Amino acid sequence: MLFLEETKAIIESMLFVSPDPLSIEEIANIINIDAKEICFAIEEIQKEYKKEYHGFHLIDVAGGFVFATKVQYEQYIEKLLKPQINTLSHAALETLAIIAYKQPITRSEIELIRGVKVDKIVNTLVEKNLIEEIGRKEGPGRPIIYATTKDFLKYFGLNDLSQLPSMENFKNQD
Amino acid sequence: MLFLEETKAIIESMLFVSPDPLSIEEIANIINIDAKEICFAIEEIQKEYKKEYHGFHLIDVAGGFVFATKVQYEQYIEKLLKPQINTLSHAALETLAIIAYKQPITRSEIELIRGVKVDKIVNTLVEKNLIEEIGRKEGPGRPIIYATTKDFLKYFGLNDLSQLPSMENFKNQD
Amino acid sequence: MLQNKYQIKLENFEGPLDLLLHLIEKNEIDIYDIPIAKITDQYITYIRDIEQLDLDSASEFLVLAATLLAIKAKMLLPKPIKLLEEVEKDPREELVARLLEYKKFKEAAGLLKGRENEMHKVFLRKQDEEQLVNKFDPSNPVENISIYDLLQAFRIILEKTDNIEPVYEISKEKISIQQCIIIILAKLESNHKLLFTDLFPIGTSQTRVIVTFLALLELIKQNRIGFRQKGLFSRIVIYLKEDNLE
Repeated sequence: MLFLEETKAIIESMLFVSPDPLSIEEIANIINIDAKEICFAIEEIQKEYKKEYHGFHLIDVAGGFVFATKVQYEQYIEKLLKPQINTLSHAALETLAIIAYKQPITRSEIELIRGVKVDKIVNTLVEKNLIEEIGRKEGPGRPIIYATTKDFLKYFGLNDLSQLPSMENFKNQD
Repeated sequence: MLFLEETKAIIESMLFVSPDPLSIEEIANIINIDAKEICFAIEEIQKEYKKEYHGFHLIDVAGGFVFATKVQYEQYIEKLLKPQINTLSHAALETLAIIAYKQPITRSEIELIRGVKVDKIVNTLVEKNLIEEIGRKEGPGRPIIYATTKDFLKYFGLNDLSQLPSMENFKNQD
Repeated sequence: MLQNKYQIKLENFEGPLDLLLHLIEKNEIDIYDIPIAKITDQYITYIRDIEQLDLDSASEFLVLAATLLAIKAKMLLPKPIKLLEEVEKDPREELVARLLEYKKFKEAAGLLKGRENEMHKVFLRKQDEEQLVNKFDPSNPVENISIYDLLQAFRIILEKTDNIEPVYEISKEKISIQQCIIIILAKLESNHKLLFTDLFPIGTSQTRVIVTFLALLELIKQNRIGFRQKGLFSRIVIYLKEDNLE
């Protein structure tokens, strides 16, 4: 015979570790008490976590119950879990600019303009999904040619490459 | 400006999703409030979960805070998850103990104490992320030096290395 | 009791020191005053079934056996007449120190074992970090950068390029630097001035871009053209040097 406090704690510990929603049945199979009692305990737990000072609550989903964070704290969770994005270095920005305006372009062509090796930067830009390999150039060594991605347009709020500002636009912006 | 209730809820939501113990600093970086306020909120959360009707509580381990189930509900969780518990071998524990107390330490220094080769065990411990290479010792052969990791603290439920029982205690046990 | 002792397998010991400690405890011996002859005999009895072990660990057990035998021999030797102030060193001293050191860590291992058991009764939430992160839209890696920053970067790089010492590339494309110079000059003749950007419309082939660059550099070097820019970020105008004289 379990007291309500203990029943609640046991159910809570199970809900806490379970990666999937737990049904009343599954809980009953483990703690061997009446389904009605379990229902009551779960209602109590739900009530408790509805309180403002809790960051997560007990939701019923897919025929079971599962703890989930409250929607309003998503921004903090996002900040916590998302890998820190460093904004582009100056060198990376320059390289991206060259690719944007001169695409399609090979690595050695970029290097010719920038006057320095760009292997690492090009790899970083590919990883950040700002540029991508779109094929190989005919000719000796068949070098990879790069172009900007759809995400590049999305991030800069462009519909297509023709919307890239020309020098004229630039002046108007000032 | 956040109210205590909200601060608590935000911290709780982060603790709920974080796979690793969260330090005060990490939390402060995300919610941009005073560390003192965070400490207070965490104390409040700890107090709350100490209550009997909660199945898990907030423990401090490896320099941070993490939610963990209460020991007394182990039997139910075991039934639910049927976890495969792999314990460390005696040889691994001995080696770990030597590293924990003598760190930073080289492999041959461990071997001198244990009187046996430890290559395989050291590799296993590195794989399990309980110890790590932290550099090389100056001198002939420049041997690798090892130290315990944060996961080591987490695994044994320690907050920091100072919580290891002191060597003096062992002598008195004779 | 005695028979039980001999049933213990060598594999059950973590090493030679562990075995030795076991013998000392079994015999209830004072670790600071080990009866070496007795312990050595017992130790050697234990490692008789050494053939069952792999060579590595066997050799470790044998090394200690040799050490024990050496100590035993030393203790059997007649003691030399010693001077008054000379304190005789116990041949067991070093071994005892090693045993005590090892014993400490064996105990520490036991404590860790206890903590391990405790922690196995405690469960943390299993988080699939990757899955959690995937719930969010991919981060914008250029969050603080506007398209105009990009353009500015491009302009700067173009200007920087002007300062680079010309490297003459042998172009594989049909157009040569000389031809390009002619084209630029022709454009300047008819328009008097040109916008720098007009020379690089989007879609210009790479070789063409480079050749055009080199052509411009060549023209500057020959002092036949000049660049003019009213202010920071304003457009760059290319003009014929003759114009400048006006």
